[in-house]
Amino acid sequence: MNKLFIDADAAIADICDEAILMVGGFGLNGIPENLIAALVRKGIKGLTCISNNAGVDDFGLGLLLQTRQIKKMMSSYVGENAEFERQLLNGELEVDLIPQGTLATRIEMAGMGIPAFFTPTGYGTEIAIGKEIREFNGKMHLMELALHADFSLVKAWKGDHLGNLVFRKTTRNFSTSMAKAGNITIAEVEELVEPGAIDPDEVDVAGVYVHRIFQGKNYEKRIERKTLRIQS
Amino acid sequence: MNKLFIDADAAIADICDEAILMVGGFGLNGIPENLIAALVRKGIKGLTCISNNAGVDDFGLGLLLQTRQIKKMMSSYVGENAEFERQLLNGELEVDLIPQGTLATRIEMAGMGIPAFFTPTGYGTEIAIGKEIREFNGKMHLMELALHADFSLVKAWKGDHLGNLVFRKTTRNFSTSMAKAGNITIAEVEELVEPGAIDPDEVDVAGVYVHRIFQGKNYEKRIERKTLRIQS
Amino acid sequence: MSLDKFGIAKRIAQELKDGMYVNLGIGIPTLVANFIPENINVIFQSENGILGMGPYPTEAEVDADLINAGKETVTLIKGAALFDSAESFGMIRAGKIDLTVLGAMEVSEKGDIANWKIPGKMVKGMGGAMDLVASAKNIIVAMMHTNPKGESKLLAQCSLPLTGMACVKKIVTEIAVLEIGEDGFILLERAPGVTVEEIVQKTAGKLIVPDYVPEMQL
Amino acid sequence: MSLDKFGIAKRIAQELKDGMYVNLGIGIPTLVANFIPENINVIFQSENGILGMGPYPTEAEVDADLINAGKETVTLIKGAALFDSAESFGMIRAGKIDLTVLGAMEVSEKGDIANWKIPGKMVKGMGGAMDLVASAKNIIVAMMHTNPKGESKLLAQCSLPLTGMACVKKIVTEIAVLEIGEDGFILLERAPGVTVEEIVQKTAGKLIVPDYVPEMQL
Repeated sequence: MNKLFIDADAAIADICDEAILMVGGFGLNGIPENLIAALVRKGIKGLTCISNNAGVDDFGLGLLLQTRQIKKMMSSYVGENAEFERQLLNGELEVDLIPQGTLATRIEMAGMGIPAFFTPTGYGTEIAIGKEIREFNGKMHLMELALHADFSLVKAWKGDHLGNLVFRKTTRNFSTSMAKAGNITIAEVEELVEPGAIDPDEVDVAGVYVHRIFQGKNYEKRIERKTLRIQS
Repeated sequence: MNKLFIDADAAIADICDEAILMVGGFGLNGIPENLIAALVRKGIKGLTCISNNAGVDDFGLGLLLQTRQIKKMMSSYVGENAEFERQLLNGELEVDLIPQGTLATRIEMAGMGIPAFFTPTGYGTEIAIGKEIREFNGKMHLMELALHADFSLVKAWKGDHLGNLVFRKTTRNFSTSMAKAGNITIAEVEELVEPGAIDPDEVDVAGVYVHRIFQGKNYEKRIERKTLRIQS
Repeated sequence: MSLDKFGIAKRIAQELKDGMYVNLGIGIPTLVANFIPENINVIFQSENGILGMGPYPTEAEVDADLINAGKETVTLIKGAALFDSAESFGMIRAGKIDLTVLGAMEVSEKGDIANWKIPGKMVKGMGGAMDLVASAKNIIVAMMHTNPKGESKLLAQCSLPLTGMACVKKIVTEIAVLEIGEDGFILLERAPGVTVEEIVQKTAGKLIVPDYVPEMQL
Repeated sequence: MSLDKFGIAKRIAQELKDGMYVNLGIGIPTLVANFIPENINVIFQSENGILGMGPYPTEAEVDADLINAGKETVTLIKGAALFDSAESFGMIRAGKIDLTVLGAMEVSEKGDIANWKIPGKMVKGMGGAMDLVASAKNIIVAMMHTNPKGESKLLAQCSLPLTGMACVKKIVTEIAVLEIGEDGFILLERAPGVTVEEIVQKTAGKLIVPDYVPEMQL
């Protein structure tokens, strides 16, 4: 069982044009910086990216938008990105907007082996168009389907050789669910440790879900909106 | 916001006859010993207990069976209990047997606000009788419903005044999901701490799900099958 | 005199009760946290995975791994809990969040809300708003009574694509507090110095005006 | 000579491959862990919430908070992970467990399995078996070829209530290794010294016997 890869380029070597990718993170928080950079270097095109946001112009998935490698985004919110807007208005980019909770849960359900579920979100809105609607407990619900990906790309704080991952603060966001939903899951970590270095009680994503892991480098961890308390 | 109770008796004071309870634990592992003892003392009858197992004759839910306080069990496996068998064969006890994964997931879904979902478990068996069957991705699935309770009774390792819970080893089992599925969730803990004493990254059940909490005492933590390695 | 955004936030803060779990949207709703009454404790949820969100950090406290749903740096209170988005929206869908405060472009007299899409304009997405309005026990909208063109945002029916149906409970604007009743908007309070006539004139949907409409106490 | 339970476990252990995630049921399947080939690593899952289950503890290692699905005290290997039952069965349903080994009362030539209920007898429950057989990628049954009355447990159709339909891939008994083919049981190997005739005689379902049936190499 060898899940260790030397770097991001090695870990994504078999990702091809037209692949469906899940990319972890919320805004620029907890994004797989090394993997995104490697995708830019590899230059593959026609990607479908499932990610809550689309990065900013010069960071995160914005980098893959600059190079026109993304064909379609599946996200809940895609502001903060002028290039995105340009491509969308020009019809160069397809966008599937999904309510954030439905997006997170569709991904989570894929990792739980549940192909479909009911949620009240979006009933009475255009999101419900074409979906099966059913009443439970006096409330209307939509049937939503699990969302899978060819590859899930996530970034964790720590990880071990068996693929166990630990996250810090709000970097769990979509990444823990995506790690479970990928046919192949690739994790980059700030700190790669030996099995045994992570307390089994503190594992956020068990190794069984993670197929490839490597130690990332040069993390920038850019902050989108640094907001400070006014000190009296 | 005061969630603190002095003991188990105070915490269950408003549980009445015919209540539907979820009781955490797997076998005798991680069971709410203080709460079960308090239910015995209170003597309320006609309880429906949702719990993976039914304890042993003289411990766990077996204590409530001895006193005939349980009307119905919803479980995946009810061996290890002679009194249970006697009551069942005499028609004194109702039993709803549910596959373990379906049971765990029905409880989890209640805590996620998802009223129904599809699972392949039980297709082609008597479990499927009367259930909606549907094909997804070429595989047949049953529709199962979320499972709620009036009260969820769980035991955690540590807990704070805001209701945040941390579990140790395999004691998570059904307890973390049940804590999220109760209309009122009551948690007993081995160690009650001040807010701030638990690392936010290590919380297993966030306080929002927990309505009452108290420090348990005299934990016996009985082992059902102590099995040792033969040392050479 | 109509309220400024701080006044709206201050009035909404009066709706908070001890022990509530609250989700605040971006914009005016975020300001509500600055006006929590002294004697109560409320816990703020941020849908990207925080229960127990604290104030913005000092320079020394800034942590790139800790942001809120508005992508701003934040801190945690003692007793906070962190989790992933699936769990966070599970919490929201299961009705564990007592109160959601969010902005809106339009609200109808039935409690429908529109706040995510203007046909013909670039659509950025609904984020978590559709999930929040579909499931929170209590939803308060914080918004201006009229749009920049002076048109009422309280309508018989929303003209914009909906975010949620029949979900808003209360609306606080710069001139009034209203609730959604069986038969339309019910005027509960007016801003200090604002007349009932002004509110009537600026409300396009059906407005029920009780005999006595008190001024807000701020 | 027919195998004992250790022999069956040893033969099943030959099916393990490096890197596999494996769930072992109680009884004979549990013994498989004792016979893992030296040169490979497999990781054992226990459905009550362990990935990376280790051997039974020494007296000093016993921890009441750490048991396996058979309610036995266990240990953890380095690199183990712990989680709750919902997550554990999510993992199982999502097909992340490569191999499940479990016992059975009956197996049909279509791969149906019955192992939880005998009409007229006290039913203890299916535990996690129905979930495991519905979703594991590969399912091997470890059982005796015949029941205590000498009747075959490999049938054209199960007579007992099913645990799962068309899910078993392979069966290892005290006399044979068989796989489920399109048209029935295919005899792959026989226990050392056991004749094909004995296996034919003890198999009630349709049995396909190739020209050459090798002895198991144990």
